[in-house]
Amino acid sequence: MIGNEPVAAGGEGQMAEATEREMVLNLGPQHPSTHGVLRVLTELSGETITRATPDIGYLHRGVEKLIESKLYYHGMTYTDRTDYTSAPANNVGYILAVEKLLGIEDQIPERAHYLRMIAAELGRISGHLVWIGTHGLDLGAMSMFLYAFREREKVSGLYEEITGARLTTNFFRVGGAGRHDDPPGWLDHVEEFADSFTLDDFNTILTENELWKVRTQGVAVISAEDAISYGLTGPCLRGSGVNWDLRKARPYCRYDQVDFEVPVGEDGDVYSRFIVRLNELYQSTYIIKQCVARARELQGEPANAANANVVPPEIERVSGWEPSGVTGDMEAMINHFKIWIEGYSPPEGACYMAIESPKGELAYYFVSDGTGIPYRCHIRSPSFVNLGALPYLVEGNMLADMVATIGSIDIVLGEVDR
Amino acid sequence: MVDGWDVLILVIKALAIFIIVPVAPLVFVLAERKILGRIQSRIGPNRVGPWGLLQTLADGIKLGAKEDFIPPAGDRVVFWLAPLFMVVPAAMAWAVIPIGPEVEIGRKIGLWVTDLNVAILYILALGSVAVYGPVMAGWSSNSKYALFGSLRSTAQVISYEITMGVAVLGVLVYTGSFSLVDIVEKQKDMWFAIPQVIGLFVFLVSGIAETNRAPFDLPEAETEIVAGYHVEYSGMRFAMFFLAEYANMFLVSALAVILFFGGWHGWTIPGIEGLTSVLWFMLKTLALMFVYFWLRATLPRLRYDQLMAFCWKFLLPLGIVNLLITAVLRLGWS
Amino acid sequence: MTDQIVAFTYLSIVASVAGLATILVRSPVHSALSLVVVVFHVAGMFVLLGNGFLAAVQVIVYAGAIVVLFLFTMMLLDLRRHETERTVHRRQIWLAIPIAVLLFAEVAWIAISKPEISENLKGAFPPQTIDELGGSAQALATVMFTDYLLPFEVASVLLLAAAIGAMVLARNPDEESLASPPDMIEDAAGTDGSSDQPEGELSETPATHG
Amino acid sequence: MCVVEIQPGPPRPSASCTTLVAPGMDVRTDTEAIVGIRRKTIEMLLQHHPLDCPYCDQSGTCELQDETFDLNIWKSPFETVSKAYPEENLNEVVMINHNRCILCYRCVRVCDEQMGVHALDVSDRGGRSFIVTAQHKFMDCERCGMCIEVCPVGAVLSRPFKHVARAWQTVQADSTCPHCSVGCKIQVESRKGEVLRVRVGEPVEPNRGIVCVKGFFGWSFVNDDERITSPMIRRAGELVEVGWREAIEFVSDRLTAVAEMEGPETIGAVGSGRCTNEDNYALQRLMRSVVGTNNVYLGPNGFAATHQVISSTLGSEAVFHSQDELLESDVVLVIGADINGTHNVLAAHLKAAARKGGPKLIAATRIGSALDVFAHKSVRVRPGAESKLLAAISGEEIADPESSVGVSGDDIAAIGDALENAEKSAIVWDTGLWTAGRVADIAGAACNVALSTGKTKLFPLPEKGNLAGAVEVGMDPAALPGPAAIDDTAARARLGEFWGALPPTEPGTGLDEFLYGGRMKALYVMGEDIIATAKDPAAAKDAMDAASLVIVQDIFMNSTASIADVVLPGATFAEKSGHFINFEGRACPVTKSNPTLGDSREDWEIPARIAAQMGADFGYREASELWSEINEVAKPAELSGSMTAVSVNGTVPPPGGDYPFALVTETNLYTAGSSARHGPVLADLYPAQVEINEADAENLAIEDGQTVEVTSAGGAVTASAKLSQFVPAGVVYLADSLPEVPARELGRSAPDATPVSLRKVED
Amino acid sequence: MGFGTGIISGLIRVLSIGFRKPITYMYPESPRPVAERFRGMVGMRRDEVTGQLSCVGCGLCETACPNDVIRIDTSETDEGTRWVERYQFDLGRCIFCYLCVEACPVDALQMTRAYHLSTPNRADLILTADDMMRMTENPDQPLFEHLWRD
Repeated sequence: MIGNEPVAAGGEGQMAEATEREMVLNLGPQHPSTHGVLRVLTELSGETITRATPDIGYLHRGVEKLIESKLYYHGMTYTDRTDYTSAPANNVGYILAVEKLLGIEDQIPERAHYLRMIAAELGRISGHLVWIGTHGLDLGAMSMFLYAFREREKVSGLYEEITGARLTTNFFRVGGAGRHDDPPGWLDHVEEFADSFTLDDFNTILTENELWKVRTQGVAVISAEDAISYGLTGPCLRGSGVNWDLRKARPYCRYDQVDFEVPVGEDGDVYSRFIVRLNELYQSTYIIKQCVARARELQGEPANAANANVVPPEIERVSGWEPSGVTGDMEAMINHFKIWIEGYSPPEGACYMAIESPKGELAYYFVSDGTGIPYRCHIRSPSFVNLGALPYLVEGNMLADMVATIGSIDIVLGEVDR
Repeated sequence: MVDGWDVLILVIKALAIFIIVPVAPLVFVLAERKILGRIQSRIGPNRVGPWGLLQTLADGIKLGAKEDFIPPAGDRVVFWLAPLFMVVPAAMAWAVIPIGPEVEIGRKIGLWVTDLNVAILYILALGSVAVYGPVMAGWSSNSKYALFGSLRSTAQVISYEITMGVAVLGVLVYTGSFSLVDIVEKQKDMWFAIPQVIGLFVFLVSGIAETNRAPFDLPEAETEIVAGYHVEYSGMRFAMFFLAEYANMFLVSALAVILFFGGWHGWTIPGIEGLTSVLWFMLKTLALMFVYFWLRATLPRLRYDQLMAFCWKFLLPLGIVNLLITAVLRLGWS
Repeated sequence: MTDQIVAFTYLSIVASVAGLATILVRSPVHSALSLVVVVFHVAGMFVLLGNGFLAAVQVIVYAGAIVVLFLFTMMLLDLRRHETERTVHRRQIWLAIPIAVLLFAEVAWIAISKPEISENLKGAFPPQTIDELGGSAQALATVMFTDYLLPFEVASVLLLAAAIGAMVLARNPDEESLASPPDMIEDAAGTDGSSDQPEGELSETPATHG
Repeated sequence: MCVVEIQPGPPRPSASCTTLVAPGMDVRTDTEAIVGIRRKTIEMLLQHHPLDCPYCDQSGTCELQDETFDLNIWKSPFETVSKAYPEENLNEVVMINHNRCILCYRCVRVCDEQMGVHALDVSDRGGRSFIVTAQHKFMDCERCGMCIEVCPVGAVLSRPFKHVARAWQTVQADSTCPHCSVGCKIQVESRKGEVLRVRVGEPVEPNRGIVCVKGFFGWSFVNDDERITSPMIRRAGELVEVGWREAIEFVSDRLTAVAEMEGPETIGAVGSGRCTNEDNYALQRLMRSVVGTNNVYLGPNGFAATHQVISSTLGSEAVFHSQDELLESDVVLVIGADINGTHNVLAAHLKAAARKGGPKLIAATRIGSALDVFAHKSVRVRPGAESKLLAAISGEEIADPESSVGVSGDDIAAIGDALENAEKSAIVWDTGLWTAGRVADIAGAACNVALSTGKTKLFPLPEKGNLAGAVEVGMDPAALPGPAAIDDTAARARLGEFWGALPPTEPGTGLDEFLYGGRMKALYVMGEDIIATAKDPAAAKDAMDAASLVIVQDIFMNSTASIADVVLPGATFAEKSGHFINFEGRACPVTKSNPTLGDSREDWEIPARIAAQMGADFGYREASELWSEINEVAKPAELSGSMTAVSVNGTVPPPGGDYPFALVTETNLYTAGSSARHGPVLADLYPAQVEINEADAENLAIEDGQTVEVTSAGGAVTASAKLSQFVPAGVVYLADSLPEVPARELGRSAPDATPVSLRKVED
Repeated sequence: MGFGTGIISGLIRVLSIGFRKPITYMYPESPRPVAERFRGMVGMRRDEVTGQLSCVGCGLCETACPNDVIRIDTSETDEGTRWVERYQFDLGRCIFCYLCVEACPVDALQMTRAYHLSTPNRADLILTADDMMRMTENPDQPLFEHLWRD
């Protein structure tokens, strides 16, 4: 069989062996529906996939190594770029991990927690909206993409209001919400969005569409046992009927204090993963509403930990000649300098902090040698692990199902390759 | 007898087709983009010319200016010929399409180039010739994606040709003539869409499938096989594929109007019956074109095996059943 | 008549050249494409003879189905690498050339020396008769479903038997055990290969709607 | 923050820095009270501290910042009281910002206790204390920069580094100062490939956390614009820049051709005490194993001969002793050059030790020295009579010591007695330029002293950073790496194993014979200016012109390089890795902190590449491979000395007649070879000048700064005059290595002690 | 419900969306308004007194930048104060993370809403403090105005 040797890009080789019935097709790395630069070495018999081998690394930027070569606060800018569809969720994961490493989880003010939850859930909404759009587009329902992005635009607007950025948010800082917390009116806008958020368009056009069901039901089925043994997390796991959500199972931030349900599918096929994600969108809006209410109650409380070794002082105290007239403060100046020059130095040790990102279990594993630069950083990215099940999922299915399957496991190559 | 006027009129008609076939797609492409834009809550082309009207023209100029790339490992001659096989049948079919009744401008002039008595067969024949475009393009590109596209396209077109033929047969049972003019004339009182509603469904589905449009756009499926058989084409050659696709859509729409929607028949304004007839014809055709765009905006694409199963297991039996019913009804009538 | 002579000259020359190309070009795909050209021009001759129906059928059947299937198969098999192989059948040439010359001579002799034969060959349906019957399609139908009904039906059954036989022969016993849909050609021929497809609703619809 | 709680002890916090450790002490450093006191202390310090972090050069390395941060102080309970003293530039290199000063007095103490200079002091008391200089003139400052180094905040600052870069942005590399043979460990800080400053870093042997002005400010030649940055080949009389491939091919082709046509013995190479062991080793290996000649030399220096005299007299073990042995001696005799100028860090250690009641320091220098203050006895020896003084000390009868040696007989006897009676004694002398022509005499006389006392250790201080190492790796026509004799079979076997080729059996000819003997056809000079230091520059230049190939590998375009056929750009200490061997025989690592400038290469790499081009690939990929090979190969032959007194020749006759002054020329605090004159700081600190005694100046009506002409029988130089109280009457002091005032012009091979005359030049 | 109702309701929904108002912003004629905190190009505050850049050259932004965007060369003035000789901002490397703005102890760096920053020439993207001050004062003006059409 010719499939044992890698074959160059799809355009090059004519069918290799006239007498053989198999052919190797390179799906990617430049392909409209591999969600980036995934390359899948696909062995086909007719249109049926006999074997699929994902080949990753085309977007490898060495994020882990970059984080290991810089201060902790530098590392956060790279988390924006792993799962770029839901940057705030990644930021939150990174920050929680560093805080755990520093041992200051308990010092984080309530309000920061709720703001983080709002941001993370907004990230989930924005990530899922990208997914629904591209998934629809992959299967030919092109308007979905625009509708999804129309909705996502509102989330981006909310990002922009609080962080200033629409994609690479780089928001929140270790120790709290950072120099800026929520601007006035932001909570109102978030609530407005959460109230008005609807998936009617998607339900009407996709969920109940027979063609969509035909394309997704019974495709790429994975049983609960297999899903667990492949290490699937997030909607991919829940689509197979496993009720496992880190927000419930290992609550972080204040997820144990909000009420929400974990949507679980039944069939483990593309369609049930689709349904799970759609329901998660609703749950996210529900969580957001509760968080907004709590954040309102906490309005006026500090959003940053009272820990001068981690949180830089207010800038007014540093720069003595602010128009506000506050005189500069030597201690603040020194703290400011020390934090920005040396960052924070967690005690020696290691920590693993996992959150439920839109894609699944996103974890940061840090080893600290006591300096301001992480000795080791590993990102357990859900996309990478979930992608591992792709060969299993698509085997025996048709070429077109590959596209549906890739869409349904919702990978982001920035996260896969890191 | 043939005189100079006849020749002149023929030449004018032929020229009209030569103009319509390339220009209509330009309009349709723009219309499609505008309609898709509105459906997707956006504006669509709005930069080139007023309201973006010159967008397709600009695209055409851009395509014309592009490098004409031929894959080095491909088959040059076949690669070169393939787009012609797409465009020429699409244009040739228009020779038998009547867009209006016979009008009186000094003399009786039929608003068609020729009224073949085997027009339907002629069109079906051209349809089967059009298969060669994707086949040749896909094979000569020497690319796996292109080959996949051409394989899909071939199988799809051949299969749906059959269902289309079966759907047309129902109409033929009513008319007893292959001539399109005859068929239209027979619908003066009632559109065949009413007795032939199943046939219409089969015909429309087959027509969409024949033209490789959503939700049957598997041969091109960007998200699966990138662009199918024309993945290696660029510049003017690609433009010809593009042109042919819209010309074929236009053709199928026109054919559907002729076969099922009474062609040019409609409420006419006395005095300018010819013009209103043509307008009716165009209106009906454009409505069908809109359906094309509408479907494209909405529906996900079928999988290959589902497409085939749909054709052979559903559409073909349905068409045959329709034919049987029609035949029985006709026999019963007569 | 002159325009007919011009058309005939063009059609016959091109058809002959394309026919030669069909057997002489090295690439099977080019060969098949040449065959398409032949088919088209022969169809053109039918039109010249006033039989548009036959012309259309010629194109639909030969160009639209048979040669396409040829091409389809060739593409799947990728015969391109045979292009470079030189296979000269030496012994056949010695036999083929004399036979070809003989046949050509025979036809020429008949055409030239026996005008009455060629006159008879014009057949039972001169253009006038066809017109009377209401067109070539009607004429053909009339003959086929009256005088020649039995041979026509026998030929149909024979073809059906041949088709079924081909399917049975071509079916790979291993394929049945494979969880994969069948080859496209088989699919196009209408066999059901999607039994082990995921339960799509479309595949079920004919039963309920048909 | 030395506040600790001591039990048993006073019922209040004690200062750990002033409390002696006693048995049974229970010292607590982290009780709440103690931390609270520290916090309050810092808070009070910060009360007066200006908001200068953004533009303070210390921020990032500021200890006040560190303490504030570590103690979690982040809000001041006091109202800020700003001070607004102007910044004060104390001299060319040191400035002080009193506002930032936290009055820790470290600068005062390091200057006084460590460096023995005491240029800084404190005035007033308590919170109004003030760091001051003597009469605001900062007299006696040796510009060592230690006050800058020890200042915990940004109060005492380096002016050359001021506002140049942020301390935390620099990249640090531990290296070794190349300027003298103390081998001080320094920390080179650079940023984006440019050396910005040098600091001391961790206190380790041999310098124990201090450096001198040469180490602290003497790096700027590294960044100099005049560096050679690409290989050059002479074409039609002009040096043309070429690529390395071309240069290497050219050199190897020509060397091969000369070796074939003229014989390998017409080829020679000169190594340098400024280059690392690795560099010298690679060069001599190229010559010995590839070219096939033993003609490898060091430039003019005093150490090789000293080394030879001592090892043949007292045995090879007597050459190197550790610094500790010197500082633990009871009596230390410093003779000849002022080691406070030549080897300042060693002198500082000596001064500090002497001050703490360590060795009795006897300074028998030719000019006044900073050692005098700490010396038990200090005498002025007449220039040229140093070996005679040593001879007298060892017991030789000398007539009229006062006039011939310059030291009274009583003093001589006292020194002799001190050495004789001491449990451990040492003689320290610099083997630099001043010994030229008299190296063996001085070394022999010192040996004689050691033989006569029986317990005196000799500390000959090599002048350049790695002369000791260059000798060890065999830059000697008569010695193999080790050093071992050329016919040492064991050494030859070791070399053969590593080299795959044996060095020639015939010892090479001497440098002078090679240079002037007329047989020289090709010469490879690495890191030396042979012409400038030659006995007869004109003859040397002629010889080089006559030779068919002169290769110069250097960092600056010196007089030898300017007549070379091929110039190859070498690297400075900051740009290469390797090892220096200091006066103790200690290997001091040199670390590459910067990329090599332009196309230049680490020096060892160039001979290795030439060898590879000539068909003998050495296989070195990095300097560490060379170093391990050197450690395997260069095992010194154990020599037991003859232990018999060496005959010592006479002295240089005293000046008189037309040339009434004696010329003293030695390396001083601010000079360190010609490269150190490149770059801004060091050269600016000591302009080219002639130092003369104030009384002599008055006699000759010379005022400070006037141009004078110094004339000897051999030549004349002009320079501006500087009146100095350190220079004794009858002596004219001219520092070594001033390119503008070359002392060698006054006496080619041995300028020191040459009789000269002094004349004011009317402008 | 029979087969096809989902398709038909989807078609109707799509059509109904087609009659809504498009959400497109006609950029650049009527660009989308940006939020107050919008992180556009990093700007530099001009000192009110001297009219020069208000950067004191402390280098914190250089350190805080994860991407080596900023390079500051400082020297000493005749008065002995720190003088920012060159403030170089490589926009081509900037990822708009705003760590530099947060790190600036004297509020010299500020967020601007400037986002018209494109140029076909990579070398143009290396900006000086003058450019940055210009962007602070007039963020709506395109950075490379001479390349800006319409």
